[in-house]
Amino acid sequence: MKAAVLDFPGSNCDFDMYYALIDFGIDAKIIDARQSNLDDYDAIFLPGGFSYGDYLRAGAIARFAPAMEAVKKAADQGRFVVGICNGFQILTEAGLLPGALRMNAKAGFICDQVLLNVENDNSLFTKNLSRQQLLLPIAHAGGNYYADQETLTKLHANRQIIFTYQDNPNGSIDDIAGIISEKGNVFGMMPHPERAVDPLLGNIDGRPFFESILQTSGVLN
Amino acid sequence: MSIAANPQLKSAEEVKSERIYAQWGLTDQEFKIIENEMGRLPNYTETGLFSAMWSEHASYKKSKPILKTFWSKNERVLQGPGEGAGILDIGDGQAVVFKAESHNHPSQVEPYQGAATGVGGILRDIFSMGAQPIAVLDSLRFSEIKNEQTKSLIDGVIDGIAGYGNAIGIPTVGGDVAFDDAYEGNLLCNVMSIGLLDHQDTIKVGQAHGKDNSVIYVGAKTGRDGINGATFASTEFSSQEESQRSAVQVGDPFMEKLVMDATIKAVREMPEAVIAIQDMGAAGILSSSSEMGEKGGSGIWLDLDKVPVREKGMIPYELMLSESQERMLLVVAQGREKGVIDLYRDAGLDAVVIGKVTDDSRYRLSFQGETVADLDIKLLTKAPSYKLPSKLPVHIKKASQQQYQPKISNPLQIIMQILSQPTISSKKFFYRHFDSMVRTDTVVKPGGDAAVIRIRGTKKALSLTTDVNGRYVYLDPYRGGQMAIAEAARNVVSTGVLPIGITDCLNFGNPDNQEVYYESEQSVAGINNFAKQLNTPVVSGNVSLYNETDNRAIYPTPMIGMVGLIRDNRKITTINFKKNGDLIYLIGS
Amino acid sequence: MFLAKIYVTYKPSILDPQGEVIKSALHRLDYTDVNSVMQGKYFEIKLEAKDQRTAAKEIEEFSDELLINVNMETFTYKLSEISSVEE
Amino acid sequence: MFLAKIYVTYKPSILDPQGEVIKSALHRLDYTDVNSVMQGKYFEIKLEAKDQRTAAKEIEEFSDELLINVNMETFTYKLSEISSVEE
Ligand SMILES: Nc1ncnc2c1ncn2[C@@H]1O[C@H](COP(=O)(O)OP(=O)(O)O)[C@@H](O)[C@H]1O
Repeated sequence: MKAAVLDFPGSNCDFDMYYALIDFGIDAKIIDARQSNLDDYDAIFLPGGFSYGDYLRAGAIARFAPAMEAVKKAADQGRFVVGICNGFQILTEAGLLPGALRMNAKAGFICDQVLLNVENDNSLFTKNLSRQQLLLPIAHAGGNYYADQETLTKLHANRQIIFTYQDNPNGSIDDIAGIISEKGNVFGMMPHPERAVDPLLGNIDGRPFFESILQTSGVLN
Repeated sequence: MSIAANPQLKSAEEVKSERIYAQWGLTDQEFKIIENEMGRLPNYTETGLFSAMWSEHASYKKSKPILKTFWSKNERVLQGPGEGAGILDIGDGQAVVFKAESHNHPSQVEPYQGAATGVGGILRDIFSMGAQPIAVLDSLRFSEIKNEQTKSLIDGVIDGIAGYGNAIGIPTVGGDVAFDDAYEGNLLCNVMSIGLLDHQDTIKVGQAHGKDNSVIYVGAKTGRDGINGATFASTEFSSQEESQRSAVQVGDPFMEKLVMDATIKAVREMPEAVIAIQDMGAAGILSSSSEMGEKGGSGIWLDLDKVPVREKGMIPYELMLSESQERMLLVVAQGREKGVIDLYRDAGLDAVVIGKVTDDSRYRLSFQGETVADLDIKLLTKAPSYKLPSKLPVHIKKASQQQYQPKISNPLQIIMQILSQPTISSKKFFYRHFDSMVRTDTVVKPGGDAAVIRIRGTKKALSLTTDVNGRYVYLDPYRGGQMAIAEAARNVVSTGVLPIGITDCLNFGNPDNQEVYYESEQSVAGINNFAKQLNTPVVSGNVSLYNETDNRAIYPTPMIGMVGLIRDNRKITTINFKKNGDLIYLIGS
Repeated sequence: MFLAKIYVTYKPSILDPQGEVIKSALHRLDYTDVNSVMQGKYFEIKLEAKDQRTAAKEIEEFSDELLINVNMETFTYKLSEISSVEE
Repeated sequence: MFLAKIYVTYKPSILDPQGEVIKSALHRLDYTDVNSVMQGKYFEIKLEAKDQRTAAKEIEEFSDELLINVNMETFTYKLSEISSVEE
């Protein structure tokens, strides 16, 4: 599997994601988001950070970066598109995922580890999870997910909600922590699985997430 | 020589007769030295340059005699005090770079931006040596939490550190915080940063060499922010004076991330082209350029018309002293400018040649086609230093004659009271706002005794902590200094790691007060004594004097930042009890 | 030269968490008369355009495209001609 | 009931990093006519007060105290009486 990790000006989890992917034997490259061709990649990762300083709104400016056209193309073609934290914010701003992310209900940046429920264990990203809950790091100031009632009804009906918080840290509507697109190949979440893959750092709950992606992409089987 | 006469500015004669220099912090005697050494009167701009460079903040004129006593050499030391940051050898061609900075007064006046720009400044100190910053720690002191005002100061400082560090993507992994009314009206905000150099041969120091090499300005544009910041940091506070607010600077972590990544890339890709780098901190272009010139034994010529500006009509005095953030000064080999400039431009940054290195030991500025300053660079950068008188504080004399026996009637109640003290209780409320995990190298996160950061690709890890107890130092400066080191070392050792070096931030009151000077002298002597015994040289640091409000000094607070090294990261230990039935030992006396 | 003052607010149906936080802070400071607080964004943008209509069109376009998130925000604006010297 | 519309902006000499980044983004989107962008805050606050003067006084007070950072920002406001039903 060939994966691109996009580097927007201000991204700061690009290397973390890159190292995590490498760790799973994925052929990953960090790609400058000013580049506009991503045809070579089976999966595209939008990492965490503060693209363009998160000025205006998180993800608002990044969605116009040249690479985003290529990301749309990849999404249309059914390739994997994964946005973590700031990457999730960019995907919603770009309209590749429904809804929007507001500032946390209790103001301020939170860095912690939180328990997530796996709401749908049959998505491309969770098919092989074999776990009902995960403990994953969060680190964000704007993770308060919002969608209007109509969108929410659809999200529930299509089983697009993948992860919810057990103890909602940011005010997200319906405790939503991660969702997929209608077609199921675009995924976004606020928590950071790439920060939880190395036993030395004390948490490996992110591993099943990457393993699941690898398996559904046919590499492990 | 023609020194341009700007009709709006005071003439050299007026600067002298109206004692303009005194408003800027120079004493009559210092002005006389300048006049004598120069053989003429300094003009308005030149006087401004001296006032900034001879301020305590830039020159350490009052603390130098004390700083000189620091023990800072052993087999690991690659760079001791005097540069942007200190450097220690950690084997395999790698080195660790670290330093601490205070941003006390700016944070008292404008907590968010003061703390944020403190983080920005210390990070620039690290990456200007060519190193990749890998962690930040913060050491904070506030008054007891009594009212909304203290709370909003605390919130502001915490949010400022978080706002900058989180955005730039360097984890804030530890620090310490305590509350005591001694810091009422004069909080302490010290930040420490640690960087990694993968190849010792790419170490960059701020020394301008080579006639006709170019001086290149990179980063944000210059505005009128923080003019007089250096002199501001060197005077006491009065709770009355609102005018001090002109020193507020706004940080832009997004811009700094671009500057940081581009600078590290320039050093790695063009090590021979980039001869020297220095960040523009207090007294901006002035101190960075003159210090680089002086340390390299060179002169500097700058063309101020080339400086990228944000505001119109800035005069040389303002251009030179502005403390606009996120700016760096590079010396680049003649003929190699384009490669370096292109690299920064590609990152979307300003990079402009603004001057040259000369071989005549002069510091010359040109503005609108005229020479506006022409000074001996050594005179400018070497303020006279003062050995001040000291005397045993009265409170110590008194205390030594008293006996105090705590009366304990209800131990349980007392334990509960102690645990509920903000200084003692968990600091999670603060550090949960900091991204302590970004870069995915944090092995031991905040909440333990010290933080531990692994060095990716090796089995090595670094342990980091900041400590000092101002009350101990107040009661016994010498032993208090020793105890600061001992506490830091205990914290590092608790993670299973061997301490290897120290940085410091010496926060004291007004040094002209003999008791305060005694505290500084004695506590540093104590630090020194213990640093030697532990073989942990003091390789960098920072001095913050005049920490007083309405003539009341803070507790003497020499903050110690300590770094430890472990070769096998499997041997790192953590604070929590591991399992039922394990034995508990008490070690020590 | 034109000056646009653009006001961005959440759509009425959307809870504004920052507004709520500020309201409670005002209450704690004893401004208990305060009934509701809504926090939005305010932009002052100067732009060249051949006439007011063109300027208005441009502003509406880029506000929708960049300045607001149409899922949750709306905007209003005021436009006036200014002399270039004011710049 | 009164409605106050409060506009908070940076003082002129203070760096506005957001404004600069938004301006470049607009330029990249081909709105090259845009000359300058300043981002500030906008509040709509409803409050009870016995008369307009009292309301004005209160608004000025709490704006200085809480809404703005007096070191870097200034504010202007508009005040109007509204019927409580509009609430
Ligand atoms: N200002 C701070 N920033 C980051 N972490 C902090 C801060 N203050 C405390 N901590 C974390 O909490 C731990 C315990 O804090 P404290 O009780 O002050 O330390 P100590 O046990 O050294 O007295 C520290 O080692 C650090 O990990």
